[in-house]
Amino acid sequence: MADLVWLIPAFPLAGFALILLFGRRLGDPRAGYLATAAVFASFAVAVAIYFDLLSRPEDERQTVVTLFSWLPVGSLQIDLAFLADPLSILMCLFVTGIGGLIHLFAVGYMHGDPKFSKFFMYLNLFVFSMTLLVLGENLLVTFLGWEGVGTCSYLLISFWHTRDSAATAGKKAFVTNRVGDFGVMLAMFLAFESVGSLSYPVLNEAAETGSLAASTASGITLLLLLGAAGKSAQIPLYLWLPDAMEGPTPVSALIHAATMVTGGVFLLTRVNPVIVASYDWVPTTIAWVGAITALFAATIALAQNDIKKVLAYSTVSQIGYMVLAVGTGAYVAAIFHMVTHAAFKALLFLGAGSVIHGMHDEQDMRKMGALRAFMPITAATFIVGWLAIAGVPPFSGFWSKDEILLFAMAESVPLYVVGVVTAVLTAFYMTRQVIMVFFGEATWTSHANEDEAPEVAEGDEPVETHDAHGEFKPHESPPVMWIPLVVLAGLAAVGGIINLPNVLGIPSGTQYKLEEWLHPVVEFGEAEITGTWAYDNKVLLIVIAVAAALAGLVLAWTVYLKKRIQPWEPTLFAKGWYYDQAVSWFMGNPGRDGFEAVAEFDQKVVDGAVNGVAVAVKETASGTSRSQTGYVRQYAGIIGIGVVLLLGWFVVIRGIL
Amino acid sequence: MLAAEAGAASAAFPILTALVLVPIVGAALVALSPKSRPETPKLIALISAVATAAMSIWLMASFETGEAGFQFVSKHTWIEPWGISWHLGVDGISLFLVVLTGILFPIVIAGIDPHHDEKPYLAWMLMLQAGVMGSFLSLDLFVFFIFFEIVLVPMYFLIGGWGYENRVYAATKFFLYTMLGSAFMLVGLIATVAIASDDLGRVTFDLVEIAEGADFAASTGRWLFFAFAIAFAVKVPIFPLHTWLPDAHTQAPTAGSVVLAGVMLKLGTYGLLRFGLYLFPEASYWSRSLWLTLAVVGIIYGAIAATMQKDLKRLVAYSSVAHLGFIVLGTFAFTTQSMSGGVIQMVNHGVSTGALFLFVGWIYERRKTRQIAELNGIQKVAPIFAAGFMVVMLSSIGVPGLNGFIGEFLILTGSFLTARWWTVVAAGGVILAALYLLWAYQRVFHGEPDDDNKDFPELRWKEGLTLLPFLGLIVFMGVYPKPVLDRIEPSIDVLISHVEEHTDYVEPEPSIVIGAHGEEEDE
Amino acid sequence: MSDATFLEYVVFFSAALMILGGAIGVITLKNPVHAALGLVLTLFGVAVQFVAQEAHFLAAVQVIVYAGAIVVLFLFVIMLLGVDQAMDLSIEPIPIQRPLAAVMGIGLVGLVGAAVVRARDALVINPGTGIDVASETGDNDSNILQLATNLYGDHVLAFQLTSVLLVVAVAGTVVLTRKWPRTDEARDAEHESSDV
Amino acid sequence: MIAAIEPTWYLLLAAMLFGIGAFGLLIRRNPLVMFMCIELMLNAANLTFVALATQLGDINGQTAVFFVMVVAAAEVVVGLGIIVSILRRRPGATADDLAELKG
Repeated sequence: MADLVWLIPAFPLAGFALILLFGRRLGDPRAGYLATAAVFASFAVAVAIYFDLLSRPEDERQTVVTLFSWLPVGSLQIDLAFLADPLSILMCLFVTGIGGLIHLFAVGYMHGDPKFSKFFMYLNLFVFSMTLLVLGENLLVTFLGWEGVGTCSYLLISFWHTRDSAATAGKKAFVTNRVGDFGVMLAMFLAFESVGSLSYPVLNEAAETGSLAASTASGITLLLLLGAAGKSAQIPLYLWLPDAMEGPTPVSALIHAATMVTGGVFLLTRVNPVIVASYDWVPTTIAWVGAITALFAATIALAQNDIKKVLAYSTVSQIGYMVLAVGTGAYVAAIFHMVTHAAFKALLFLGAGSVIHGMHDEQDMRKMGALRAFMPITAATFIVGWLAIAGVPPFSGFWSKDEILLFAMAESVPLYVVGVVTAVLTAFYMTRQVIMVFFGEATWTSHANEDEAPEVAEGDEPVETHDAHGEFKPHESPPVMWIPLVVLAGLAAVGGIINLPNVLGIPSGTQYKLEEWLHPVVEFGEAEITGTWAYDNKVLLIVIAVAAALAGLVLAWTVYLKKRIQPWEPTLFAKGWYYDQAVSWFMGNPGRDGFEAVAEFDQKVVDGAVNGVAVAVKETASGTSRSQTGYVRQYAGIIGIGVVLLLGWFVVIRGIL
Repeated sequence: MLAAEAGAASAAFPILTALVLVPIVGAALVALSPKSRPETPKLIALISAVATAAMSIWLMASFETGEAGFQFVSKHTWIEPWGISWHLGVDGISLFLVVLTGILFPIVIAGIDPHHDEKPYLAWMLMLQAGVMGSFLSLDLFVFFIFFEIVLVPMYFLIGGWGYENRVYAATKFFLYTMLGSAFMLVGLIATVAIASDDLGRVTFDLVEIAEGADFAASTGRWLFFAFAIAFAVKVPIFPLHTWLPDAHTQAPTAGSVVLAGVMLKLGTYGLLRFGLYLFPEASYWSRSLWLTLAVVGIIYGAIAATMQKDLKRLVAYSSVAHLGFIVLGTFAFTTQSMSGGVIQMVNHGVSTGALFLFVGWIYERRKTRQIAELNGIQKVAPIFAAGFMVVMLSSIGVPGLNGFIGEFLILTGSFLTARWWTVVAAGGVILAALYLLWAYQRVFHGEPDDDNKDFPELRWKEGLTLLPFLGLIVFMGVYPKPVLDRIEPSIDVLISHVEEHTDYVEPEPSIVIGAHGEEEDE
Repeated sequence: MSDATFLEYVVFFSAALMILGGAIGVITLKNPVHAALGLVLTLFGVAVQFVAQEAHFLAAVQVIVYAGAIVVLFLFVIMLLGVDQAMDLSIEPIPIQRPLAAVMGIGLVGLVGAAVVRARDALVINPGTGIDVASETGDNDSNILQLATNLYGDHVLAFQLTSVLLVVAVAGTVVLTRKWPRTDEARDAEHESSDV
Repeated sequence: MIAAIEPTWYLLLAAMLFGIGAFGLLIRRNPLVMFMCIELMLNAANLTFVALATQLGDINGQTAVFFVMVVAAAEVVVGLGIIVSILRRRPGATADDLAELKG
């Protein structure tokens, strides 16, 4: 069955091709259902392969399926090959599973959009690329998917390209990602130079057997970290993700929350033996990049008023957790959090989409409030997502976050402190969002007249023709939209069971458990930290985590619902520490001036030299031609002088004659 | 004209000679066709171009894969006392350039109509094809030089006669600049033959004989190499000799730009391989740092300059400077990957940049402007047009799965082995490529169309058909480049061992660990 | 000093005086008619020198063709064009033309003179077959006969070519000076060019 | 004792005549007079030819003079023709006025 792994990307590709050819004929909503079906078909294949692998002994759960030789030049032999192993199949499961749900949601959300079928064409292309990314047997196939998702992300962010902000955001996402890709490419070159192959099994084996020098391993890891920072929106390259919210909301859910942005974490996990083989400070660097990003983004999320921006910064922050986990060697925890995060963040985004849909494209949370009465299903599912991300047990987010904090503690106390503070902040800002949107007073009535322009980023384009003259009233979304919400809410609620901590008395040998499942790929589980203080005090850490979550929750409750404390939302946070502005300013002013200077240099100096030569020749010519006075007598005189000089030479100087 | 048949390797049908002669005959027939029948020139031109294309495809099909040497060799003594012969041959390096030349011309002849004077236009186009073909096929220095120079003339008239507002300036600049380079080459060529005749014992212009038989003293070889290299550097063009290119590209008619980018610039990079590395391995290896540096500067510099262009066509022209920098980088990195990548990049650049010029030409036809500032929102009114442009643009950016990536990746991977830090900088050019193209795309295609652009016509059927081969190649070469690489690689390997023979260079091999458990393999 | 020698001196110097005086007249006289007359004087002087060297035929041709035909042609042209008015020789529009001319003239004469004087002793006397002169052969036509033999013998082809040259020159002159019936266009073009 | 007239004297006379002609050519602006100066120079050459022919005893020198005269005649004819056609269009023109070919 695992030999059929190529079917996983094949279905979305077929969907893409079909919609490309017949999209217009299929139209709205059939194209959407076709795309959804393609993704669910992939999901079915992934499930089948999952059980196939499960049925095998642990050390045989790895199949390489080679389609054809892609780049064979000399010693560089790269195949277009897929690697079906526990990690990639797990990734496929949630990419296609959650992706399918988001597709379904989008059928409702995008209903009425003039480019409906094109949207689903891009979505399918995206899923195709994403499955390539996770299934790749070597770095280059992953890179193919990596760039593919980047391209689709670009296409989808700027889907409503007539809006300048959307077009700019798309471009920004692509270019920023390219900076990361630069790192990935160099990592590939380095890998090829040192091991002569880009294949993961070869590379990892080289790292495990120690034939990969620590310096090379460090180089590869750090370069991949740069790539991961680009794709997974970490400092310093996270800039594009908040802007990416210009895309339609299902895109934000699919690409910019659940799947693509976890690509960096996936890649680092994929080459975890290389990370282990590098110098000791390299994983620490990774951990700190993640930790700082997590905290940094959480502070920004505190002061955002756009419903999607909050979720965007929250995503950056949560991926920071995952990177932190990778850095501390908690690969299982990273993947675990990736899965739970995919569920609850997709849920939150789709919930936000549902709200935006119901609010007729209003995204400013200050113009919402008390919506739970109008959209009960959305509200209920959103609350589940909120509890999950806030880290309230027994919702899924709690378990995965707890595990990350455990490893952070085992690594170093400062990392743990940053993690806990971030957890508090997470609970705080998510509660703030839930209150502003679903509880409190309804502030939207005063904005019933849609004659004013929202001051925050403009909302999604009108997707449905509401009664223009009708009363403004939020409404619940159609079933095609809330069914995915409900399914995702279920996952977000109980997702934690895939990897409950050992402390709860569940036997650790269960083969269904994530840690055991990933064991062939990631051999660095909890055993690594056995004996540390953190390991021995797991329960205490759990209590602290719960306390942190509740603290944030209660605090926000007091501030925003009870209004006992004045909200503290410094502009510094709202503006994202001015980092974006600083970078934009730099690119816009000195950067642009520098570029202009180069273009100018080309025109004036390089081409100037060329034209200068031409002008010099012309000037010399016209200068010397001025000696041609046209006076025949003068010419004759000059000839005569010449004759005299010649004669003088012969007669006087040479003395001939 | 031609004396006795020579060489057992020559095929029964002199296909290479035919590839050169058919366009020449076509050009002559077009020029002689009567005025009273205005449709005949096009018909003749098409027949000639399609015949050439068919022959070049047949050539590719019957090319012996895995064979490194020259194939389909046709060698006839021409001017005996000087050892000049009509010596044509094709190997993995030139094969795909020949094929590209073969198929590019019928497409542009059929797809793009000149605005006036069709007859001379077609005659010049065919003449151009003959010149380019001859340059790629010649294995005789004298014959090569003749074709290399012949190419200039039709291009000069195409730019000067069918170009845009500043065409005469551009055409003159193009001609004089390239001629200047060629003057160096002519001197170098004669000197090479004269000096080589000492080693060989007789005067000959035969490339293979000189390259295999002559052993130039180091300083002599370097001087000669630079004489050749300057001509090619202008043609490529390598920074800082590139400024004729934006002018020529911008002012040339669409078909001229397509051909210029598609095959003509490759005369330079091809020349560097064939008449630089092959003839003067020692000198080219010795001067590699210079070329690598210029190549990298060209990549970054071209990209930056492209970013700031206000004219869409100039932007694409500067992107050519950057892309050709990659080819030069690959060539002078002296590894199998980088040089194969360089050759395949020549083809890929021809396809993607050629297609970009097609689009710019169509935009100009519709809007009578190439200024980015005057274009906007085209994607809304012409989505298919925009989608086509998008695919071509992504190929040019180097998105994996499309052809542009293959060449760039191979070049960079290979050159990382021998020229690590140059490669690191060059890889930065990949970021810039995304920047300038996406920014231009955003300004031209995104946004709401204003009044001038809201009636922008959608892609027409004829244009779509013209575009189709390009798109097909873009995808095919990106997904399955193996057949192409398999044919290129043997010739590259031979070239590298030729360099290794004449220098102390040894191609680095990555330390392979496949199947070698835990053992450091540092051979 | 014999009489013959004395007479030779008289002839030489008086003829030289004629030549140089006429030449100076040509270049100094403002009126071209006077200059032409100076030219006639010079040409006669040269003819006298020819006679003094026993080149009788050439002397005759000199008088007939040069002094007769060519100078008359000059005078005809002067009269025809009516350019016989005096010209102001005190102005010189081209800077340093006169010093240049002076340097050239003096340099030329000086250097050639110096060369001639220095080469005087090196002159080879009579290495040729000799020139037939009437006083020695007794035949009055001997010079003419010898010249004719040489001309129509060794140089017959060149002689033929001179006739071609003359025909061409005549035809060319006719073409040059003939008044063509002019079209309006040509007249316009001419106006423009003369305006420039 | 006064020596016989030497060929050198004729040569010196010819040189002077040539110098005067050349000088005149440079200072006179009237094309007709310039032409006359050329004739002076030609005559200087003829004088030299004849002197040296006598000196060397070679009749070829006199033949050369004959040819010079023919060519001079032809030259005068054509030259005067040109002058006539120029002066007909631009009456009173001097050599300096005919400077259309200046750079």
